[in-house]
Amino acid sequence: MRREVWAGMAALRFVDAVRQALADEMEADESVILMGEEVGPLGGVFTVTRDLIERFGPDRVMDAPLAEASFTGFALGAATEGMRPVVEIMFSDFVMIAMDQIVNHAAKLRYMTNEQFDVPIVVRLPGGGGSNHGPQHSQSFESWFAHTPGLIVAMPSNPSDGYWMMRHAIQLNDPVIFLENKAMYFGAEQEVADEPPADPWAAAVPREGSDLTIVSAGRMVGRCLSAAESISTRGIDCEVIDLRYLWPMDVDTVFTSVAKTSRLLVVSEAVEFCGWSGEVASRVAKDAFTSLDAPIFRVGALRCPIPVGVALEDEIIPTVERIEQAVVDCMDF
Amino acid sequence: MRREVWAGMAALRFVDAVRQALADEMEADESVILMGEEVGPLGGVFTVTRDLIERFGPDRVMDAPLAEASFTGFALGAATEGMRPVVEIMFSDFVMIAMDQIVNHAAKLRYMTNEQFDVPIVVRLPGGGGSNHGPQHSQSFESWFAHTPGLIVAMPSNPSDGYWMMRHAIQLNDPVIFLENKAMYFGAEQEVADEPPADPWAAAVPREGSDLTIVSAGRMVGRCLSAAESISTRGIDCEVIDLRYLWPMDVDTVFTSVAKTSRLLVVSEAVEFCGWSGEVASRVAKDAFTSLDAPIFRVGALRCPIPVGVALEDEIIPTVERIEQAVVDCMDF
Amino acid sequence: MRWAQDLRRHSVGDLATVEEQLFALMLLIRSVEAAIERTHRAAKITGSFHSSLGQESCAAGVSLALRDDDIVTSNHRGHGHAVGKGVSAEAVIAEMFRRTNGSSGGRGGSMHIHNRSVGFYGETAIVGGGLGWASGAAWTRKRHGSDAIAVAYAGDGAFANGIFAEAIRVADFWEAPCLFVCENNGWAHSMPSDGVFGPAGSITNVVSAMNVRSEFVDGRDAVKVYETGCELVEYVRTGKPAFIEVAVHRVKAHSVNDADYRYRPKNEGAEWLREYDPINSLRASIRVEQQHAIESAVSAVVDEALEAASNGALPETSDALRGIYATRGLGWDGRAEIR
Amino acid sequence: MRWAQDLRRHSVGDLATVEEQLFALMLLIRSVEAAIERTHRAAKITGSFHSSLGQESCAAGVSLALRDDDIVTSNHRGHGHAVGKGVSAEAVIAEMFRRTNGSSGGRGGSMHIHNRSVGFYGETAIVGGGLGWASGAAWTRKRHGSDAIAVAYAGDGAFANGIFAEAIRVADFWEAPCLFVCENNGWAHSMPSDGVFGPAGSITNVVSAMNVRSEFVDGRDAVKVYETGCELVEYVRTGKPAFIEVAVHRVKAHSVNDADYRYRPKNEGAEWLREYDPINSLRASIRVEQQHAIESAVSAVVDEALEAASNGALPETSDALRGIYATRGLGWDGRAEIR
Ligand SMILES: Cc1ncc(C[n+]2csc(CCOP(=O)(O)OP(=O)(O)O)c2C)c(N)n1
Ligand SMILES: Cc1ncc(C[n+]2csc(CCOP(=O)(O)OP(=O)(O)O)c2C)c(N)n1
Ligand SMILES: [Mg+2]
Ligand SMILES: [Mg+2]
Repeated sequence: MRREVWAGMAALRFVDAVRQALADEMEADESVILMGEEVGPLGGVFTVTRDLIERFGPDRVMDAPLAEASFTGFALGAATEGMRPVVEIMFSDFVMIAMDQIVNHAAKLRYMTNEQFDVPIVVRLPGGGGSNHGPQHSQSFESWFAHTPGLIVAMPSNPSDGYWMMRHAIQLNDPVIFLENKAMYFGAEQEVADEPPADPWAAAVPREGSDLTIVSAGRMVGRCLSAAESISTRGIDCEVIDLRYLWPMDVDTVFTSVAKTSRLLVVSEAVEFCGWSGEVASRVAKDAFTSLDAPIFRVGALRCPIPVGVALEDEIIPTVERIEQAVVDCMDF
Repeated sequence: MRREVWAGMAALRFVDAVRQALADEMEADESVILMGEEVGPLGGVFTVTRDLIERFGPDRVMDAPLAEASFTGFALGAATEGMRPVVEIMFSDFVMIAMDQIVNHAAKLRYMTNEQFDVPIVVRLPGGGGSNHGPQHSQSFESWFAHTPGLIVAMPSNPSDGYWMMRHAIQLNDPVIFLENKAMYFGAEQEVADEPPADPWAAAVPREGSDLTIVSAGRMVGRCLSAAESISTRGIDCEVIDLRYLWPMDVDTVFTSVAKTSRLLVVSEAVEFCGWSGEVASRVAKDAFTSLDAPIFRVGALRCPIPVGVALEDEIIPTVERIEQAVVDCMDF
Repeated sequence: MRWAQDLRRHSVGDLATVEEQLFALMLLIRSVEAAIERTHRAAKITGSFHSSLGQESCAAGVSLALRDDDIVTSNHRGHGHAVGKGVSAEAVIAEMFRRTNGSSGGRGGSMHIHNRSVGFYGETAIVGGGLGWASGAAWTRKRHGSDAIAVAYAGDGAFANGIFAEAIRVADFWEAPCLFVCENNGWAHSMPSDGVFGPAGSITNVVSAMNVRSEFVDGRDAVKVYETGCELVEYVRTGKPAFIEVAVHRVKAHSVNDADYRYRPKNEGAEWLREYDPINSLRASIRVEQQHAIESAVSAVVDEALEAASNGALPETSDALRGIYATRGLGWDGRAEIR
Repeated sequence: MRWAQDLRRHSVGDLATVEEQLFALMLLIRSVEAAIERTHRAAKITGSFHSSLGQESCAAGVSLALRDDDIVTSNHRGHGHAVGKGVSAEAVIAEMFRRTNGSSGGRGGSMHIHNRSVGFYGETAIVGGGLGWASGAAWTRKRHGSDAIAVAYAGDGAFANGIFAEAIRVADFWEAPCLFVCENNGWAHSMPSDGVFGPAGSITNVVSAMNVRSEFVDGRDAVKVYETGCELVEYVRTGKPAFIEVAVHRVKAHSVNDADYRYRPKNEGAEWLREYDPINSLRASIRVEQQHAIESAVSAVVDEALEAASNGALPETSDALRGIYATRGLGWDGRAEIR
């Protein structure tokens, strides 16, 4: 990765950090283009691309017709020919319509063609709950993509990662699924690191602790930190790991932590059943088994569609309280 | 489930068992119809629907235009109105094109509409490797569907289950993803049980053993049984569990077994990373933790597209040898 | 129709002419949209919604051509389609308020209005998602001997997605009695329709070329929409699909929070309405007293609905997991509940 | 063109006329298909393949209208498209044999022929899957100042899927210089094309109605395909998409193992060929000695190719996991290889 230094404002909201990363990569590399519905004059329904068309023109900020499969396929074609398209799927739920292009084509093209074609494409998927958009606008599909050979799966949890992981994603020569949590866009401003992390793939440890390891990613990292904070008053000292990427997955950082704490809780916004939290748990149950002093706990969304309304949603998507309860249960073992 | 008794031939191949189930349900219930590409005069590319159009006519065995999204949506519409469509997606890989109708619509319709509509639809997905069809015709997507609220996920491993599970699936009032392994279709004939299992959802235990529990589903069950057989000569006595359904998942049978054996290996044809084997492993690592004497092992497909050619495929999809090795490694712990 | 009964309760006599009926229904739809917008402003609703204000002639003209036993599927901009098909204003507004008296018990919200009992199978929040539903359902009715039909509403944006032409093709192939209504309001959110398809009517040309009976109507003339609707509905009842494109105007922003000034002139919608309001255009053909009677009845109906919607109970949070599966014993965690 | 050079090596002089060129290329394509079928019978190949035998005029006519630097994407029935664009017969056949001298190193097989160096971006095994690829790639070339174009081949079956019209719409919207070639061979596997679309030419009517330049050609006349191809290619070079439907005949079963007698009369293909063989139709315009020279050169080229393909090495199984990612350090298990 080009190791440019970030010289912007000290603190940004998540939405602004992602936008800034797009702008900086577009500035640095002409082949970076944006495509998607409403990314142009409107600037995206979540304002992620706001004002970019004024700056880079409609040839690089390309409003697409309502045709997710085709504009994703078009982007793939452009990518094989040297462009670096960043495709916005307005809500991650709509990616269902572009799955064939992503899974059967973009993810496999390099392998299938015996390395004749690279597909440097970033597919941005604003997803998850918390914004009152209802069952067809609130899903978390990250486990699917992590399961799919050929894809890289980025899932930032904060503005600084939103910035640096997006820059990294755009520079990669492989297809990247970039999960943005809608409910994070307009959260608190946060400082963006001056430089990208030395190891771009490494998990982060936003909170160190000795009693129990909580592994999470995306929006749930914040809830895990809150739960850890609150539970610390009860004398339980949690370490919180932010995976940042679901694939490649930095299980080593998890192992190191569990070696210290002997206890593991994995928290996902995605449905727990057959979700990525099972991968983390299983890896530990295999390769850090002897470190464990307690069963491995998971907290993920219940296997239920997401109704509209945060009150109902809170019954389904992990809350700080449910996370705390799991910590207590695990410690009680 | 109507508990009709099976009065057909004693032994059938998998392909014939599935066909027979379709025919018997069509006979029993006029609302059962088949839809899909080439299901009519050709009788399906794998001959699953062969001769059914002659017997039930083109009004019930409906050749569809090459439009997976639309004919799946059409089937959903028919289902809400009282039909019981069985939709064939010729190769499971093509379901990518129908994902929106399945995941955003069929799976959620009952919940979203506050129980005003049921969607009694069966989506048949011939999938998996072993038939030399290459990267876009060999995938195993079962983990995705198991992860998706609103779906039931059936994955028979043998002709008898192919028969009874299909009959059950058609009778259910919910959307069922029915995974048929292409490489199983023309395998050995096997006796079809006279009656459906007393508990239709229960996992099966095709081999009892005391040393180690192997959990699998679909085509890999056969490989697990072979591995268990072969390893028994080395004095290792494996119990093999066939989950039959990935959702609902009969973890109780797994717990009971692990309580006895203290060791667990989970084998999937699906990619191991973030696949359903992680769910089984995690559930045991949580609720049967104290039973465990060794780390939990998993063997699944490597995270790589499936090349054409069984020789290459064998490097990726679990073989009997890799399963045996995992058993040995787990026992050696 | 449910809505006509509602109005009658407020001393509107029989709506004798088509014009009166259209006027009344359009006014009701507009008043519902206005009420929703008002209450949204007053922060009774969070989340988004898509107003059909100004587009009422399409929902009204088509709805009046339908029978009670016909089926409708709709899209994200479906309040008018719902009301037209007989979903009560209360059920629509209450769903927006996420109350249990909403048409989906308050768990769906603006884009998930469903009311099976009046044939409003409902909205979907996925553009183009409801087209197969309508045709499959209609095809089943026909198979069972009924001459009921389905109407599937979708926008011009939906036609950019291949699913629209594909669904028409499949309906034609299987002879599903489904009328596809393309409500061309000039925009798919910020994407101008003519930039993708050419001038209004271009979509009709494409469907025509598919050998499916197709008509284009200027939605400023509600009576024309109704008449063409009737013709096509009659044709569809013979057991074939048909298509109608209705040119309407999106007066409001795409959704309530949409910064539409970024991609179209400010007040463009309001100005269009001043000049072309299809509701106003109907006034000339309706007696003034009847206009007033309708207006006051509509306003009473909507006031009542707002009141009832506001008083609806919120769903119990314990209810969040109900109804995922029809199969006995299958809840969110399946197995656990089976045993 | 690669294939013309190959023939020249076997003492065919310059192919002076369009007819000679078409004849030679069509014969080469047919001979490759026949060789594949023969070797399949002799069990050198397992798995399926889709023969374009009888349909050669489409691949040949379009290919001759193209330049070396143009791009082609294709579908499952792509051997002819590949050979026409300059993929060697050896690379095509060897891929079928899954040898490392195959165009995808033997890991793809029949439906995964790719050869970037000659602009044959390649096949896809998903119907309709390669249309966006072609247009996105062509659009990029144009953007970079080239007047190279792309051709995207797909069948009539593909047009039943919404993706085809959708991809054309998107290409038109972004002015991608892409020629969409719909090879209407009368069938999508067992589904007769006319039952879905009407008679050949019906698909062209639809695309025409989309205001995209479209032509329909009867593929029995290879020269006509070529001439129309040239016209459209010239037009596309100005920076816009166009469409051509070529009516061809699927002589063989859908795929090698297809029980096509179940849905069409036995020998229907062979009979058509006897009557209409587009290769035979060309003979009249070519000197007999030149016919023979071409025939023997073609047969020599294919024999050589078969030989070379048969002698290719099988991929090492240790190679199975190579090349999933371009990113350094990312193999199938990612992290493990990074460190
Ligand atoms: C598949 C899909 N893509 C995108 C969206 C986001 N979206 C909702 S409405 C809309 C515009 C739809 O335009 P049109 O169909 O013309 O309906 P209108 O809003 O104009 O009534 C878009 C892009 C969606 N809901 N579903
Ligand atoms: C999305 C998808 N659906 C179904 C198939 C299976 N299939 C392969 S070829 C084919 C028929 C295609 O017909 P057409 O496009 O006319 O091409 P042709 O085979 O006639 O050359 C089908 C159904 C597929 N490969 N991809
Ligand atoms: Mg619109
Ligand atoms: Mg065809």
